[in-house]
Amino acid sequence: MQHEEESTLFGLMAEFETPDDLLVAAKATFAAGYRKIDGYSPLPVHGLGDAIGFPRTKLPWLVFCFGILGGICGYGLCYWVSVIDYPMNIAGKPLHSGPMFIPVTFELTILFAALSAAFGMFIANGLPQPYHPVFNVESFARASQDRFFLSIEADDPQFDLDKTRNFLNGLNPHEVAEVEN
Amino acid sequence: MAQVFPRSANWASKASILAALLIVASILGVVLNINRIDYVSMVGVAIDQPVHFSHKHHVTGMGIDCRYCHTTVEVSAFAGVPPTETCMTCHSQIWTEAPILEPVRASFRDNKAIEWNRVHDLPDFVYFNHSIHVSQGIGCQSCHGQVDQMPLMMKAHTLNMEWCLDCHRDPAQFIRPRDQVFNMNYEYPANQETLGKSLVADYDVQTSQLTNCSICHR
Amino acid sequence: MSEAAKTPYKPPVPELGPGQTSYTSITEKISGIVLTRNTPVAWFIFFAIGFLLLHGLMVGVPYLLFEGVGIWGLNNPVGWGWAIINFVWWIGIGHAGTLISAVLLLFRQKWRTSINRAAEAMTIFAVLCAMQFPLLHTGRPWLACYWLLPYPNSMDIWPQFRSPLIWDVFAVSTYLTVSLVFWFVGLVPDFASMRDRTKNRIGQVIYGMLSLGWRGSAIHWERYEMASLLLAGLSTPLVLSVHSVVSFDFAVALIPGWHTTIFPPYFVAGAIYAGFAMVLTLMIPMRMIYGLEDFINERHLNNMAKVMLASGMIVAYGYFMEQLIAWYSASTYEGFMMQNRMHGPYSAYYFFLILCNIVVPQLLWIRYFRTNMFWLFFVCQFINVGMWLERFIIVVTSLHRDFMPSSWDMFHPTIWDITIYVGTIGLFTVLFFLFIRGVPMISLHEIRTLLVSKDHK
Amino acid sequence: MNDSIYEESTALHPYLDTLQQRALIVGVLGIIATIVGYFTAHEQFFRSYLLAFTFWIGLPLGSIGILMIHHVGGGTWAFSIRRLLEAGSRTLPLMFFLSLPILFLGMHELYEWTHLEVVAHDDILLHKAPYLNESFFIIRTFFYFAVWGILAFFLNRWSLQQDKTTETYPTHRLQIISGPGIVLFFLTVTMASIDWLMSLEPHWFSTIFGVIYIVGMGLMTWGFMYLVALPLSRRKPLDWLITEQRLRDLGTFMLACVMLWAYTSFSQLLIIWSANLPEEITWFITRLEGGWQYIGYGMVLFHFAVPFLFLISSTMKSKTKLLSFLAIGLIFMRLVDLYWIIAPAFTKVPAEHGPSFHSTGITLHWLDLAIPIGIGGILISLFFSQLKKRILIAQNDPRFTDLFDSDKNHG
Amino acid sequence: MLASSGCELRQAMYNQEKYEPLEASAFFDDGLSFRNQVTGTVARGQMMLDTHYYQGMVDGQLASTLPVTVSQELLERGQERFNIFCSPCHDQTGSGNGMIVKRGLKQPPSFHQQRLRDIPVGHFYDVITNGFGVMYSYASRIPVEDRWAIAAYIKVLQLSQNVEFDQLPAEDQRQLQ
Amino acid sequence: MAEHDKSDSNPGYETTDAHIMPLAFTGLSMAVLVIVSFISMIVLFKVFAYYQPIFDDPVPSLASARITSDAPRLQIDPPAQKIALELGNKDILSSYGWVDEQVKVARIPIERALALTSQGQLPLINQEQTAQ
Repeated sequence: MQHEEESTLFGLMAEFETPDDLLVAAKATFAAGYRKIDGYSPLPVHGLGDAIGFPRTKLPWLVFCFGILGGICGYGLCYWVSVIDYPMNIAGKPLHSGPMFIPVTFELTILFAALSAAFGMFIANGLPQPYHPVFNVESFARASQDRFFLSIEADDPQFDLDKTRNFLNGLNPHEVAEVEN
Repeated sequence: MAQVFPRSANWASKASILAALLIVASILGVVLNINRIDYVSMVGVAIDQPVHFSHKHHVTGMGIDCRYCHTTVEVSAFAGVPPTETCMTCHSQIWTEAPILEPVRASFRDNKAIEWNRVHDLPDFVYFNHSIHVSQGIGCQSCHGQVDQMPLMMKAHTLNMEWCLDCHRDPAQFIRPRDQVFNMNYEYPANQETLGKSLVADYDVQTSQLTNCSICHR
Repeated sequence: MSEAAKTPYKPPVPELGPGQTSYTSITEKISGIVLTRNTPVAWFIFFAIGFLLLHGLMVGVPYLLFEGVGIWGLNNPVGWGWAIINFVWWIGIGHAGTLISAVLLLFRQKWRTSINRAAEAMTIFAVLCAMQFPLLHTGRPWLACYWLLPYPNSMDIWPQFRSPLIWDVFAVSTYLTVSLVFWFVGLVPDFASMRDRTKNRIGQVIYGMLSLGWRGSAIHWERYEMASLLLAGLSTPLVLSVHSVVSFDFAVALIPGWHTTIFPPYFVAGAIYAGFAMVLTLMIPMRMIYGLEDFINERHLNNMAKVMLASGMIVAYGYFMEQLIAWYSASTYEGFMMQNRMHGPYSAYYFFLILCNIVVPQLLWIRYFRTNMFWLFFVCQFINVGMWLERFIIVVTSLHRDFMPSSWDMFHPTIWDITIYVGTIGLFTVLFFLFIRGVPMISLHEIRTLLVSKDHK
Repeated sequence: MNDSIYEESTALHPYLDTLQQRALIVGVLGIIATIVGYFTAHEQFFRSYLLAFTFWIGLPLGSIGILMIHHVGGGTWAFSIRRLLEAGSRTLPLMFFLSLPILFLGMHELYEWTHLEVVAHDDILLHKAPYLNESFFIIRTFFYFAVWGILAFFLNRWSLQQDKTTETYPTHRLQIISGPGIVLFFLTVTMASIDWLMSLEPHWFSTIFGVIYIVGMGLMTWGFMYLVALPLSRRKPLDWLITEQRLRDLGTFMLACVMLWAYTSFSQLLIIWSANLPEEITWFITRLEGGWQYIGYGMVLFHFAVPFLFLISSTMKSKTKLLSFLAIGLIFMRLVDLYWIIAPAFTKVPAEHGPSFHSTGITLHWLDLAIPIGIGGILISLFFSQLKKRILIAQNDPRFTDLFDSDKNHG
Repeated sequence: MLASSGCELRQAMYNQEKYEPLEASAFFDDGLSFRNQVTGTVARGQMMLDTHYYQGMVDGQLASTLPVTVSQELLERGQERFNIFCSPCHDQTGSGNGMIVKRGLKQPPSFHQQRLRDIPVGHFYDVITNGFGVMYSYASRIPVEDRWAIAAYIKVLQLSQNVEFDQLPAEDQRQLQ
Repeated sequence: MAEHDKSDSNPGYETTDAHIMPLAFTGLSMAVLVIVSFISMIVLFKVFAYYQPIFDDPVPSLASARITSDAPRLQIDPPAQKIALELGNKDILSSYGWVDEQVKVARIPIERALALTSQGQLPLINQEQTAQ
């Protein structure tokens, strides 16, 4: 069953030449009630996320939490090692020598936060995903070079092959292509 | 543009990342524990010896005290491996024909020491003193295990530094009355926690110094 | 002032040269360096030189491991010789990359886009070179992991968290990790471009794997930009901390000449100083070899020279404060150290250092020297040497005359000091040229954004 | 455009007058209290006065420094508050007059090294005597003010010149003077911080001290500029220039200063604390006992942690009310910071022989608040009166035109 | 970095170029790192001129007195050492039925025979020092002080198994009745 | 190979399949066989055991005489022997008793003897002559 469905159509894809065209088209598409849409561009297009109705990413919160976690781990590590597990009098410093634990705490805060930023982004984006239906479109190779694409996916409730194609053609694209699944 | 990758690449890529993580984790696990496994630490492994001397037979069977052979254990750093003469004290009379004892007799005849292989071989940068442990109430058994039950000698503990420190940080866990040091069947009382503390105080064990580097590394 | 009155105001040159007008041309130009254009002869020459120098490391390191650190010129008062000098030098060089990619991103300086990829690569390679020295200095690096890393080892001992050397381990390894991650994150969309441009099946697979299946989705870009911004925000304090921690290696000790509170900011400034000099040392030839005049133009040179000038003045401020407080403190030891530094056996080095780091770079006040490639390159070489000398002066002059005159000694580097140092230069060169050969050396997707703002103009 | 901005600037005068008058009233009240304090608590007076002086000089000096950085580095943020900064820099003469009481009345009360009988028995002070003596101190202070005055004079003069001509040479001159000017500025402010603050405890020294002082001044100036820029952003002619983004930028600069302050202060603490040398650590011992440590902890919390957490979030940074509270808090914490540097120097346990470093305990005198309020009121009043003297947007700066274009696009 | 894994594995410092007690030596012909004293040398503390103490002899006769002061500690020490070194053959009562004897060693005489009760205490010292019959010398295993302690203890052991009722204090007499 | 070629529609794998019923029948019959042989072996052994004495030679008289003691000659449990010895000794060493009540010679616990002799209440040897 599912196999059958997948093999038919992923959606329709319109090709544009400039980011502004894409932005305008995306806004129009969203306004027309389509929700399962996505834009593809070789560079980040400001406002495109808003235009296709993507809410603000929660990534900063993740990073903040991981940063705090890293800080706790860093200070906790220093404290546990130096005070609890391996207490040793070094240069007459108190076992709990706060200022000297700060550098490691700081570095681990950064490390945790930075790793969570990068990997959080990849995971949230579902990468790695080497295979994706959009790659089936012949001209899509230029999505990473100099062209801008807008796709409306077939499982959008409003999707209707002919109507949607007409709609996309109305947005003055360079080309509209069917995306095989 | 054609697809570069087949559809299966999607799960394969994720699975391979996961697998790589797992492999790294397991390698780390091995590295962390390599010194703790018996293969490396030789715990429970009987090293081949020129004579298959049985502590079990001599101690449990014959009732010979540790100090009968390891005569210097109470007074020096080194417990002492008995000279052939000690063996021959009895074995000049009994089991005189036993082939298993031929190396002993040969050693006695030729005045050549038997070359025992060390079982408890600490690194050379570790200074271990038997006498202080014995006189402060650390039983033989605490480090060497149930030697009286060992037909062939083997390590009972890793002798890794973490094992040493386990006691040095809190000797009250293992300390026993002095007259029980050579008792191979000593059982720690239920109130070892309190008893240990009082013994540590009685024997004037300076716990604060026991983890100084120079206590063992001199 | 009269000259100023005559000089008319010159508006800044745009970040992107006139030759680049479309996304297509940018993509072609930059990816072509890797994919289509013939590898220039200069590449082979530089690579060969680097590969030759790399043998210094190939020979030096095994011999060092076999014989021990005694083959170096270390002696009793000077227990830290070239190893720490080279370490600090390399780490310092690394700092420019992060500064360009992170700090300038936060300050929305668009000129950074054409140099940040190469500068970050330089950071990573420099940190790799740097890391070798403390590791090799342990004599037995294979043992070093339990001295350096806190893991539950069978000795039940832990690194000493009150030691700045452990802070160094954390700082440098965090720095390397975060730099690598940041670099890779920046590369992912470009790998996608490469995947889509290459005709070679193997290239498609390799770039395809590296690009993680990037398809430039708008949602992805949203998260991607946020992640880049966050990484930049995190890298900025990180880069400050790394050289500060390196400076703590010295400052936390009680040696006169090391123990001074200005060290952290002064080291950071020195690192940026040296790093920009190295970036320019690399980018000026790159620009010529690959014809990148559109991407690296007068504006970039000018701005980088300005950054160098600013950081150089902070370094000079550090020197000045050291001198001033050495006198002001009325400490005999500080005073002697300064006297010895200036008038002792190493005074020639000291004054050459002043020449390299302070006197010559004063040329950069003049716009001509900031934008003339030859002179800029010339000044950069002085700074590269001068920053190495600075670490030499800090390490050697502070140590070689100990508190006890009976333990005074001079430091003489051996052939192995030189071999291994030169070897790391070789390693750096080889890695850098491999990078140029296999990876787009200018960030494609970020350069494209320049075109957007240009369109709007 | 020039004309309309002139009109709009003039139209703003009544508003600025109100602010100026209010500040003046507060200032006069504070000055009266100050004069009362001079006669009732003579010894304490100069301590509090030094606190107020070193605190408020941050405004003109910070303005000069930021102006020069702007001229060297450019940046869109700077044009929006350039006239504010220039007005700030023109308050410098007042601070010069306010420095005279320290030089000619209070030096002996404040600085141990002016006591010749102490110096004669102290090898370290004898060593420093060529530098730390009364006449050289006075000469140096005059010199600093001369340098700052010259910088401020030309920064203002050429900026005004640029208003009147479309040729670009005044801007170019500003750029030319600013580079060396920053160098001179850093050196003189560093020396001034050594003179005014570090030599309160003449045995102590720290090479980073000047940097900490400069960063603190920057923080205070950014905070002050935010507070002034915020109401102006709702009024013509600056309403379109001081956008939300610009205000956020000011927040970012506050964040940068907060972080730099934490970084430099922590570096100083860590290096001195870990080395534990008797000639250095004593300064911290005085300040980390007898109740002073709580001020120290408070600064970790309110001079760094809390503002840091608020400022890293761009959402929080957009909340102007929150940020203006934060700016007030940070300016206050700057005062506390200086208080923590100055006041403990006078609370040492008297010792028979040799220097002592233990603190007798925390003290707070009403003058410690009254004098800063008095001086601050006068200074702010002067600031507004200076602000009125020029139109509020600098004209004809060629860089401004470039950025203004891009600004329209982003806006 | 790879090389650093397993970094705690044995290294050169574990076996340094120094001798531990009883370690074999490749340097000396006899293969011992332990050096025997050169014949004829007398080290400090080896000037054993006190024949009573060191040889158990007084005027060429076995000493009938102890060269050490009898005390509770000495006797307890003697008891402990006796149980360690002597009891395997002599058993703890001194009857000569120790475990080793049960395994085939020639039975030593019981201490509780009149001949040995009457023998001077120096005899026991002498036997421990020099051996007797099939008994080996224990001189290398038992220090002089301990030998006297054992000798004294044997005397007490003999006495405890053969004491005249009249000599006992009243308390013990009560116990017997 | 030849067989493969014969089939025109070669699916690439073996098409024939095993028959279940004969296999099951074989298994079942083997199981029955095993059970039957076990049972018959039990019976057989019982029979042998019953008749064996009849075929054996008569037992020599020494054979029964040789088993004189329950204690094995090999030391099966040396520790027990050791403990027994120790306990016996301890008993002797810690109790009062008469060696010969007639001549009033007794034994006393060793601890007591140690105490008495060290306190001089029992004459050990002539201590006045002790040297040192």
